[in-house]
Amino acid sequence: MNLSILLWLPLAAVVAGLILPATEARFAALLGSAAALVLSIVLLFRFDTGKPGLQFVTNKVWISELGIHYKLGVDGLNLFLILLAAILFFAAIAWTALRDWERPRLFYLWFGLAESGVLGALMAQDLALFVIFFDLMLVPFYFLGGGWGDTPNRVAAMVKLFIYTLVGSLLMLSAAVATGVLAQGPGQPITFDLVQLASNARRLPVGSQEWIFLFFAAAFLVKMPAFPVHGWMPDGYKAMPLPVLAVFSGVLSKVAAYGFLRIALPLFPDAAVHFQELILFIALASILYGSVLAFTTRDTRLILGYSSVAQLGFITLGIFSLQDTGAQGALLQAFNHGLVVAPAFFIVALLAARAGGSEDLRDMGGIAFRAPILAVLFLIVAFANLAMPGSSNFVGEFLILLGVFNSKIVISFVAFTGVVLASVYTLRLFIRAMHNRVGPHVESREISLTHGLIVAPLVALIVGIALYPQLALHRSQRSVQASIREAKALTQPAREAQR
Amino acid sequence: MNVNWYLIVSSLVFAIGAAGVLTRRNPLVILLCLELMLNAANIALIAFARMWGNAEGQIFAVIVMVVAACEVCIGLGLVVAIYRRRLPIDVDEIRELHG
Amino acid sequence: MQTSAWLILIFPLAGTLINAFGWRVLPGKACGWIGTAAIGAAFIAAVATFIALQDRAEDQKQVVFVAWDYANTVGVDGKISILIDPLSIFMALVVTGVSTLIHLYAVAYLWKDRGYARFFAYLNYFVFSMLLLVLAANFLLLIIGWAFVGAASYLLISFWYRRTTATTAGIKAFVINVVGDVGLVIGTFFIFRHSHTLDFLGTFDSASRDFAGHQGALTAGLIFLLVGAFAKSAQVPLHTWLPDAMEGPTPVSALIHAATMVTAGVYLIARMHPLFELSPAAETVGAVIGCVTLLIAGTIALAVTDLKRVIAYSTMSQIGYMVMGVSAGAYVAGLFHLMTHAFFKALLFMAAGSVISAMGGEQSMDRMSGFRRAMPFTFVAFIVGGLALAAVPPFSGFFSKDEILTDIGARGGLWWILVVGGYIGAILTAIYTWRMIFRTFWGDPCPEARDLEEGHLYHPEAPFNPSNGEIEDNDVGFPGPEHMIAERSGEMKIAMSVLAVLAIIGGLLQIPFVTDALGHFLDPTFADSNLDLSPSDGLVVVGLILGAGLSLLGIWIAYVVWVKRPGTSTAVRERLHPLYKLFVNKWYFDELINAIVVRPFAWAGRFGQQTFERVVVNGVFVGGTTGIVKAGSAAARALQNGFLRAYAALLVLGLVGVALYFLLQSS
Amino acid sequence: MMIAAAKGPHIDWAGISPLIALLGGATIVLLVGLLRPRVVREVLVPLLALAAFGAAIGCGIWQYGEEKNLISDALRLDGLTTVLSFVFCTGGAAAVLLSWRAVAPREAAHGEFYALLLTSTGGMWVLVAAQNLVTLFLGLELLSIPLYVLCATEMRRATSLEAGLKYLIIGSVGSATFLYGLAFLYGATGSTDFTVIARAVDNVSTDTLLLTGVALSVAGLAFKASVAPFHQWTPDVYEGAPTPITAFMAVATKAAAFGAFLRLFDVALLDTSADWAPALAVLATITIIVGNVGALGQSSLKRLMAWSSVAQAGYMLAGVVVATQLGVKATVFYLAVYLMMNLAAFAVILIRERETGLGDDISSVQGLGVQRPLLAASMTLAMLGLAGIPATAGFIGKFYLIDAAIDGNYAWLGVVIVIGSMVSLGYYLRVVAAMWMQDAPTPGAALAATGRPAMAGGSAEAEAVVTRVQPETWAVALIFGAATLFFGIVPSPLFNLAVHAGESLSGLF
Repeated sequence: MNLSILLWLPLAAVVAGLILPATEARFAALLGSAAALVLSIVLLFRFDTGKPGLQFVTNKVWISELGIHYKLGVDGLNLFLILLAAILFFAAIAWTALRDWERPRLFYLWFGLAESGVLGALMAQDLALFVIFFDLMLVPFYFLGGGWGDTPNRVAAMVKLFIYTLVGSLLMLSAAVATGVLAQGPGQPITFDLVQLASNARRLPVGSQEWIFLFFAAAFLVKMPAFPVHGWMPDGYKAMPLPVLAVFSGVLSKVAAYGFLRIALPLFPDAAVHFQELILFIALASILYGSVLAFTTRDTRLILGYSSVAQLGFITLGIFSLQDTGAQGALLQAFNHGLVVAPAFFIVALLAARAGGSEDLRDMGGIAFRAPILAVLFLIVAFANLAMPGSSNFVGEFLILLGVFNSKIVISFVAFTGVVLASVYTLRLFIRAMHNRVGPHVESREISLTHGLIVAPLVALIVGIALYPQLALHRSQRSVQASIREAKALTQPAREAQR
Repeated sequence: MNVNWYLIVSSLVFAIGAAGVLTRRNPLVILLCLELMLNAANIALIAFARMWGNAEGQIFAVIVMVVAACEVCIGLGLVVAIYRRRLPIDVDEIRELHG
Repeated sequence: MQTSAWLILIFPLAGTLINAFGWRVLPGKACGWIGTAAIGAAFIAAVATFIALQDRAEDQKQVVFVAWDYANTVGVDGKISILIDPLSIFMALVVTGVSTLIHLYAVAYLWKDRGYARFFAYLNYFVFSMLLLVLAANFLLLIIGWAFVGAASYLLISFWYRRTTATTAGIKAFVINVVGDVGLVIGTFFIFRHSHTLDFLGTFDSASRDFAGHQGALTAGLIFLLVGAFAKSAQVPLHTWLPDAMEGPTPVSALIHAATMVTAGVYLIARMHPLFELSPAAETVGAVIGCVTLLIAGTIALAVTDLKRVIAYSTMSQIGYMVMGVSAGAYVAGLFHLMTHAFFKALLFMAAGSVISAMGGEQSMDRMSGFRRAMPFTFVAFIVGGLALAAVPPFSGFFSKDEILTDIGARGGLWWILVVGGYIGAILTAIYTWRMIFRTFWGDPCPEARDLEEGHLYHPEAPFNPSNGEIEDNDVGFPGPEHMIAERSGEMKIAMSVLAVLAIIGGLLQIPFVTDALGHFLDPTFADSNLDLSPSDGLVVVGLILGAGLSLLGIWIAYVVWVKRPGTSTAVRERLHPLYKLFVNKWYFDELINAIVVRPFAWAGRFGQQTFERVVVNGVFVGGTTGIVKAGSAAARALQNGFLRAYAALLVLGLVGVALYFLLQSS
Repeated sequence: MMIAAAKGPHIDWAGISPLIALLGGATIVLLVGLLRPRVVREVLVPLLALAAFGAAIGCGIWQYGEEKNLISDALRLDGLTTVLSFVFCTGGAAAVLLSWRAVAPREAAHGEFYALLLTSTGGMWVLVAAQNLVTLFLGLELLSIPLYVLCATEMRRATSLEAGLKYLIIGSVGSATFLYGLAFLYGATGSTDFTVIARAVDNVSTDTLLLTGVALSVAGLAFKASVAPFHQWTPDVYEGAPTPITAFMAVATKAAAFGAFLRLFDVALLDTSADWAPALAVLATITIIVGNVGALGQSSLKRLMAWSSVAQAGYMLAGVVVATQLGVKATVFYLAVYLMMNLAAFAVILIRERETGLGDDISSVQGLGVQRPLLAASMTLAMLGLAGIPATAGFIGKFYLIDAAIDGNYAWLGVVIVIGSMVSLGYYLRVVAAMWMQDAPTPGAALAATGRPAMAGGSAEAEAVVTRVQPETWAVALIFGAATLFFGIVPSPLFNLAVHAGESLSGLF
């Protein structure tokens, strides 16, 4: 099947939606994202697990002078992330479609562009193309947050978010160009095709490999966000409309994690090994800091925000354990976390609606009694978020920590405290919102059918993947091993020495 | 013959012109100083032409004179226009555009 | 056999789902009966599996059934697979059996509570999780079941979630259990690192080879496993959640916090015995902690006055016996005590629940007295339970506890210290048990008791939270006028009488020199055990006599102190005040944990929130850079002052700069 | 023999046809402008000017691919000349369209106005075509002098005059320096012809005279290209000049200046690149930093664009620094892209100047997204393009420049470029935010809020606020906005031009 269709469908739909009357624009967006979802599910079934390397490759020369190819492809690394993106965007658009927005055509135009951008970043198999989509996907969120955001200082917040995250991305741009130029063999034309780069990258002198790697790492860590470069997160999260935030937090951070697996490790293995400890420490700090702040703050959004800082910390930890298990778990966890955090944000939206618009924990409480269904949905999401064994998140965390345990045992011990803290702040959120005495301005209502129809399927997905994570693991295994092979090979002798 | 003396002279003239531009506040005087700078270049050109014994420098010098004339005309025109707008004829007074 | 084995798991799950989805439509007590039926069915399935297992040859008695691949990738072999062997079946039988009765009890006890359906959904879910735990055939599934029971216990502890006390207790229990899970996971990692398989049998078979050179790793792994076991089984220092867990409805206390979940740790150690036997260090740790726990818990139980908490601490102490036993290698004895304890402790809790509902939710023994005539049935139940717990022959508790101690004694050497501790614990047990009984049932009746004698059941006009006395903010919580007591409800009566019978005759399975049914049945599981603890006949006899004597002595002391000479207790309390403080404040464990764990994290959180975010994350990183840029902007625009001559000057300066550079090049 | 000497050089009329078109056009326009009827002056004259630009472009297309020396090697017609002539002729044509309703031509009679525009463009042609010091200087002056006048054409507005005067004086200092530098070059090499100079320099490459000459000529050209620290005239002149002229200066002058840069340094002084490349690199860095920080917090859009043009000059200088064909290509490519983005932006600024009474203050575009979505869209594209956001031509251009920089072993310069873009987001996004995320101000309040009276575009006292649609301005805005997007997705046509220009400098590799 042709990936270009899946890639551009959402955008095409919303562009077509521009000619619709303003009130109908939402349906164009819905249609587009629904179609994308269907296609990605088809993709999942048409995917051939046995086959190594990329599948459904589209490869055209885009800018020959710069050696940039329009190359898309799917393998175990991005298969499920594509699915995740399609699911979350459909859910988020459906959610937004339930209420009216001012300037709806524009609103959904940005939404569609965002989906295409994210899908592009996930599918791109050309370094330059990846960079382009990686930067591009941020633009719509700037407009969505700034134009339709919640807080009065939203514009400032979004500018901060945009510049802060683009600082990383632009550094990555220069690093990407450098990769292409320096890996260019004598006499042969410049290329950014990831497959060829992976073979040429050996030409990179270790010195330049290191600064290039650091620039890429900066881009990814900022986008995640990781401690201490999460400065944009609190304001940005508060500013964005919740459904937008759901996809932003659910998908974009995963693209960053994916970038490590797709680009940083295969292309710059030496640097990756050289900076392994550094990144591991950053990840560790993110876990602890995120968790600790998540159980101190009272803003429900920020609880989820900091918890994702911690979760992304785990993912990074897994990737840079440079172990099959760790990376495998990280990839699974990326999928899981996306699947969990989106409904969590939807639920926060519902809670706020019931707590008189306030998103402060102190104004909530006691909703469960009159809203048992909402409570159950929330409970499942909460348990998944704290990675309770039996959830797919646990499998992810288990593999991640196993990987770290085998490569850097001490770090894994510290990381385990993050597991405990996760249970603390997640349950705190659940209890303070659902249980205890009824808050002052809370009026408990059951979740409405329409909202239920959006959240319930997501929760069902969480349960489903919890029952059979093998579905994802089985398909990603081969690609993950391939992506970290180089780096892992470099670490092996070191550990043999330790033994 | 040694060209250095000519160069010294020309550079002196150039410096004087530049100094004038920096110190004087009346646009007319500044224009005159600009003339000095251009003519300093002319001296250099002629000198080099002599040194190399070819005509290119001299041609260059002639053309420069023409150009210099044009510049000064424009300058004067502007000064007149400013004067007609009852604006001060003092480059330090004319600074609405800044920042 | 495969079907019946899976059915053990499927029935409770089905019960959960039916109750969960049918909560709105199911009429009356339907939820309760469905829940009970589900567990009953599971019990029958377990029995069927048991029979099927009995038909197999001795060496065929460890069977693994695989359902599907769970996480089978990059060298990790996570499968959904269950292990059927005597041990797991034994556990399954105990769990399902006791659970059925407790469900039956709850059908009446929780009647008219607002969360009736929810309660039974949770309760079935718990049983499912517990069965998952005991049937799991690999570490991954074990951990899952382990965490599921933790979650279920959290849900049931904070079942009356309008009570802040309940939710706090719930989160406390959950978090400590997560600590246990983490311990379990790390332990698994240590073991997996060398065994390269998550499967139990696979690990055990190759254990001696895998860990040949890695004694340290094995010990470390086992100690982490023990952390898991301690957290679940409320052993020191991870026990603090259990007393608070009494916030849950009484059937919950009976089922989860007495009969089943808390014994998971014992099961785990028994299950891992092939590994423990390779690491004496780990064995010792387990045994010592068990002994310490049984003593500490016993002392606290002497001091506290909350009826359910007394039983809770006694549970801790009894599990201490079991842990000590299985760690020391007395597997059969430990499991035997696990079973008998399940019977009589569940019985005690039910009886206590009956009393509490007679008190209208009040749990403090200070307010209770003289229920002897008011509640004859409950009284009898209590007596039976009490005798069994105090290990008075020929009640079940007597034989099981005795067997543990004599078996350990059989190992000789320093193990004797533990045996002594065990016997001291035995006296304490007898004393606090009967203190409880005397204070509740003897003496002249309290108002509630008198009400009951006059034939009507006391209940407070407004439902309130007994632990802090605050009035419920709505009708969630202890049911109002409709609440039940054993005297009046068939279901409760049946459940309790069955358990009472079991508590009396349960010991018959293992009577020294007479029967060894349990030991023989469990033999296939422990066949590979290298240490055979067969105490000499003399030792056994001495042990029996000593045990009986001590327990009777304890009861007599209790009688003297709380019935014959009232006031002695206060006198003693005055005499040994510091000791009393220590006991009544539960050896200050809560304060300790609070100081060394909770506070630092909370402080770090506040620091991050209030200082670090502002100063570093936003200050240095964001503010700093923007500050520099802004300064530059200010400078650039200051230069742009509009003075023509200044521009010219800068131009010339730049000119000079460039010229200088080039001239330096040239020279 | 005397006869032979007197015999004029052979003149390739086809070769210089674009120049003839421009200068001839200037003459015609000047004469036609003398006619009385209003329609002639206000319609015919601009049309003729357009025609002249069109003719120049046409001749360029006709001569496309030719590579030859003209008028005894004084000028060279090659890819660089042709392609850049397209750029500034397009700029000129756009300027004509933007001036259609402007005040400037009405105050300085139409004929003169457009004639000057054409003459200046002719000067640019000479400048980029020049391969002789004399013609180089001549071109520079022919470019500058009409611009001095054009800046001051709104004679009733003080700031316009001020801009003219400042530009004249600083500019003259610049050209005097430049001339002095040229004189030294001549002195060091003994010839004014680039090819001869090129041959001469390689054995005298550390000669003081030569290097002084290089230094001075660097300064002169840097001044025209508004490279820091020779940039200071830019903000003032851009703000003071009539907006159409500002647009013209921004795109055309820069193109011409960089054309001269490339020609002088990559042909004549190529062998001394080891000497001047580091210096230019440092200048580029300074320029990028100064330009970007200077633009932050500007409330006048034209001023903001001026500072940004300084920064952009820094980016483009990177292409000169590396002294490779790739560098030339990248620079030319960026110049073309830069043309589109700036014209789109200035067109929108101009429209708002006329529609709102707010002049070029940033508040004039507030709420544009609601009122004029299309205009806002093309302004947004321009801003994002200048910031180098993907899917705009600006991104490709920046990518190309970084590519060239790293390829020429100036990786750090590439990093400086991206750091500059980070800072630049600070002000470009401000404009975007104003358009889409803020509500249109009530005129009175806005006037009060923004200190200076509405003057930048049409002098307010002379002219009431124009509210009727301005098709030609809209056309400029939308066409170039669309082009920014289009060439961001299909850049190949521009690449062909750039490659054609780059390969014409055969000395490079």
